[in-house]
Amino acid sequence: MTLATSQPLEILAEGRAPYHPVDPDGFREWVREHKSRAMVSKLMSEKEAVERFVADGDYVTYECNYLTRGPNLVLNEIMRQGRKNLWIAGKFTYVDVGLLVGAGCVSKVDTGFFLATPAVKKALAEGTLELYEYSNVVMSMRLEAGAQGIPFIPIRSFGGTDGFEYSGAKLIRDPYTGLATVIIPALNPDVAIVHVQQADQFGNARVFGTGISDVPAALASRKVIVSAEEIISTDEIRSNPGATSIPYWCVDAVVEAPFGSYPGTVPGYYASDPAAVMECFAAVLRGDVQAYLDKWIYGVQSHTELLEKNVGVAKLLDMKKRETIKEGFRA
Amino acid sequence: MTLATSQPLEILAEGRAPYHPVDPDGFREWVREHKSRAMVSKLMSEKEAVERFVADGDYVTYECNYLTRGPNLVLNEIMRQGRKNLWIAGKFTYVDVGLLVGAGCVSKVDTGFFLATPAVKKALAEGTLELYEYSNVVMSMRLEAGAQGIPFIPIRSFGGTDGFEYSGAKLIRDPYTGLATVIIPALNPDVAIVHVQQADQFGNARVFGTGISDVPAALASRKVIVSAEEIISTDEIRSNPGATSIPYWCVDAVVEAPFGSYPGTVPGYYASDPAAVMECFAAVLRGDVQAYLDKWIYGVQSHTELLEKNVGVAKLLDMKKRETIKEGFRA
Amino acid sequence: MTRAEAFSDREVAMCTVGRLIEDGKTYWAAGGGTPLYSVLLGKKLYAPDAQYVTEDGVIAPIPMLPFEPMMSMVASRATYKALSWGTMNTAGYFAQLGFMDYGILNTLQVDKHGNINSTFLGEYGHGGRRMHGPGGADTIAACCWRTILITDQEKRKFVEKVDFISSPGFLDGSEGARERAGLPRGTGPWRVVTPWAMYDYQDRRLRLMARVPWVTVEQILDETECKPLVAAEVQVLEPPTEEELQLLRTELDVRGQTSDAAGGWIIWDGEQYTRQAAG
Amino acid sequence: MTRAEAFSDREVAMCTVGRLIEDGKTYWAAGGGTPLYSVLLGKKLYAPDAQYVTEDGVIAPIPMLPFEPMMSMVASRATYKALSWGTMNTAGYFAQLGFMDYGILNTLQVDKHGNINSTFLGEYGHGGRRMHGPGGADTIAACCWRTILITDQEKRKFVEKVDFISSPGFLDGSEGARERAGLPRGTGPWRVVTPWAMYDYQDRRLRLMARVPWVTVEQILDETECKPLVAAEVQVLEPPTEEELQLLRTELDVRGQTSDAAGGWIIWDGEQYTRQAAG
Repeated sequence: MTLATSQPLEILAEGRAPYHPVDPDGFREWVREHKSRAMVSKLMSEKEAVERFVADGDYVTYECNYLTRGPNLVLNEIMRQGRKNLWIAGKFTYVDVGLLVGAGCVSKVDTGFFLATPAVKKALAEGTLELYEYSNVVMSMRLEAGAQGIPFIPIRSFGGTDGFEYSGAKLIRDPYTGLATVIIPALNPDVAIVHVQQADQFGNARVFGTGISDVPAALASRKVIVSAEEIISTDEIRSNPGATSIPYWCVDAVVEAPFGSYPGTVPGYYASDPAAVMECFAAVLRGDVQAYLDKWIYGVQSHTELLEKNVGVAKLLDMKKRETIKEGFRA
Repeated sequence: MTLATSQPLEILAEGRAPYHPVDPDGFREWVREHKSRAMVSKLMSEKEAVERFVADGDYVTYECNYLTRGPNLVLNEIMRQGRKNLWIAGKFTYVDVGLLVGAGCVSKVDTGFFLATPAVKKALAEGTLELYEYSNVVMSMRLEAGAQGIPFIPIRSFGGTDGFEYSGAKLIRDPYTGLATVIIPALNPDVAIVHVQQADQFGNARVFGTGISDVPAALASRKVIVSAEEIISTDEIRSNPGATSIPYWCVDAVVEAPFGSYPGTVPGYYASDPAAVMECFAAVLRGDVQAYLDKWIYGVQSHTELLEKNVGVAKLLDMKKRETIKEGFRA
Repeated sequence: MTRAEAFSDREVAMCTVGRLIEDGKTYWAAGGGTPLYSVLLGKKLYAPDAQYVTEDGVIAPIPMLPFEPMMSMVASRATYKALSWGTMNTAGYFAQLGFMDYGILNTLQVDKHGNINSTFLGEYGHGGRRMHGPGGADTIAACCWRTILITDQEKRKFVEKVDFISSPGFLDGSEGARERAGLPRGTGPWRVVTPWAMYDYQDRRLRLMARVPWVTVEQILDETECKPLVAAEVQVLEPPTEEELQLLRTELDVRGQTSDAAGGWIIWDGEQYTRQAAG
Repeated sequence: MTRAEAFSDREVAMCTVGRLIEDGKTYWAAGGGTPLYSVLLGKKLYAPDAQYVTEDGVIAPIPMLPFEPMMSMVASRATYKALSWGTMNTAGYFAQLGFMDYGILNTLQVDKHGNINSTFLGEYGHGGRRMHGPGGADTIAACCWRTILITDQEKRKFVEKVDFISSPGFLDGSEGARERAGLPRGTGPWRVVTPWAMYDYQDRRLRLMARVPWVTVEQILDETECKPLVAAEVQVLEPPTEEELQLLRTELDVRGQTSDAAGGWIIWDGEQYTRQAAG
């Protein structure tokens, strides 16, 4: 039994990087004014979703792009529409940061993990890109704090690193134990983009399989775009409430997006297209981004056109065929 | 964009009640020394589970006893074995606290919600029972902090109440926003008792339907007793990894417990026995606990004997028959 | 709508709250009694796109009515066809994030600033009556944008200052008191509904705004220990309808446990309603 | 066990780590390269009841091997028949709670106190080489009880002080430095494995404890910029076996991307192993 004591509460050290503003009350007010608690259809194209819900300067979170259940069609559309000065939550990112930077969309990244490609290095050298240093887990825990509506959360990692110095973290003395404890600022992005296996028209969404932080991202973000391999009925959602990962009121746009993660895989639905994944990696690693963008993004008007012109039915069917594992990827 | 600043970090107010010790590093060491990371069978009777894993003076958490998916057979066994001086996490408790207090097992309760029965009032008057004042959500968020392995967590409720004064909470100035923010101490109980629909012999467990804080409780507690309506194979667990709520390494005892929540319901498995629920409520509310204990707990040696002597096959089959809703309660 | 001939005090309160339910808004209901029945009544009769969350985190179920005895939460009929099954904490997080428009609560004691006592009557720790504690109501009262409180119209239930603040109202009533205590900005009590009256708040102070036809303002004030403000024009509430009572009695409070546990009955004598106090 | 005739540097390192894998222990593997292959090798050949968690939180899968290109995490073959699918945060919480016995990491630069740099070579922010960042390795290095680091044996990889601490070792090497920085008590670096050598720590300082038969202590020290302590008796590691290499080549690193990307080959000439550096 511990009696309440007055352990000194003090800040022992703090990082000195800019961080996305912490404003739980402001977030609440955004929710009240902008998030529909009525069940209204949010079905729209990826074009409309990006036009309406991604603005220049927005802080954007997504994950696993180009490999597994990434929201590729929406990211492609962001590049197609030429958004500028985005700030990216770079957790479990990879080749996509290089592509977005190469397309001129991004000016800040909270890392994470990403490929330091020629475009990234050039932007750093030219001062058009700033990096702040976290880790995959610190970033996903920042999102969890954002998803709880609290201003910060204690964690047991990150202390002692140099990343800490270039972050928004603080080292405090925990008033309960007196021990040095790291706290990190909650992250409430402007935009979350989440690709899921199934959703209804209102945004009730099902994620199957592992993930990084889809659900906290959807709860923590002011604007949420969900793209889904399949649109299912709300009756089906209601037939298995335990399978719902994200409730409709979090979601602003629902994009019906079969093969929306192409060239990556959606577990239980289709395998990746390894050649196309490699083509992207090779382009980005070589610094040859423009040709890639011209072929895959600027050269088509939509994801459907991308699939039609650059992929074709035979390859898509083959991707489906190669995904033989179905266990656990349906409700 | 916010620059890291030095907002003063200070304690503005603090509750003055004793609270279960906050010791994240000590919990880690307990895990390393006592929790098996090998997959070993933990099947045992409720008698053995309570003998081995519930000691006098332990802090115990459970939920929804006597109504819905409560771990009644294990709580009954705790009373049968006459444990003393337990400290109860009284969130989403009800008639059970009165019963446990009446049986002489409990000397402290963190509330919550519970029925203030004659036995409770008598114990309070005699000074053999102490209450500390939280709420259902504050208690479940304390468990969530415990389940994350962190010493405390900020919340947006509880400030300004008188419960705060009789708790372990503190009001601090958040160093990110400068706003007054409540923090609450993590709760890492000595014992969690969780009743689930399905588990394998190692403790991989599936909870279907809603719940209060089964999963955080299992992660946050030093000793975890899982009772399950059905023991299923590990192959079946592996066939749907998304359905696993609690992984085996959290669990110390697995009790095969068909009708383990009797007289309450287990959603998807059986309805309640309303007459027996009412019998319990009436006994506890009237203050007539001893006769109830004699009939239902001391008068039988096990839950199986309770079902055999006091319930019978016909009633159990009727409870199964009345539970017509199955949707979502199986993987 | 059909005029009802006879109904109980608590049925009046549930019908009054039911009519406050708005389409397209979210309601976090404390427990499984009058708050839950009120929101279900409003949703089924007036506001089909109102959504509610149970105290334990079930989002927008279509419950299979009536509930089994004592089983208005967590059990399968209560959670049937929900959009999502959550937990206590997921409900808490959505409330912390501002997704819950209204909280609906009931209580045993409330004060002029809307503070709620469900813990202790008397001086805490020095004799008096121990009660069951706040349950989830503390978080509902703290984090929903507006709270609707249901209670009986009894003098001792409306006090100057509650003996123990279990769930926060406007605390000491000063501007910003909730925020200084760490609660979310812009939240707080909105309505108190009793079988006789509806109150709102003016400058964080309880104000009588409406009454049922069969009681006078004076009768209400007689049953209010703390003297509330009184609106310049006290509105008159519509009595329950047969449709509302039918729903309450056949699908919701089928055992009458919630509605007839206290209070009196109101009878239509062909010209007006009169209330007959309980023996 | 069959003597292997020819294998690459990185294959040696993975086999060495594979033999460290213990039954009944948990391993949190960073990413999908050498750490994952090493633990799978150990589990399949030596420690069937060792359990691993992927960086993204999948608990104890039985992956369908081989993986598709680039798809050693998150994809269905990698998460197949897991005991539970988690997320990044559930993995992080289990690590924070002390459930992860070992973390397995690889890196580009390590220093004498076991600090890891995967962020920047050179003076941060002033030119130099930007790298990919810690990924999940920071938390693995912070919260697992012991960490096993895999890297190549190159002078510039073993430095006195890393240019940037991406993932924590013993920090400045003083007693309690990790705890003062907020990290869990009693954690830290345990082994560093290269194609040539294995290191442990004495008083939080890197120490050479073992070598492969085909290189000398002097050769190793020549490829270690920071001068490590050297154990009184430097043990000799067993070379890879045909069984290990067969598993690596046919089920794990089937495209050779992880094992032959750098370094040399080691050949059995009938009497001894000799190493042929890469062109």
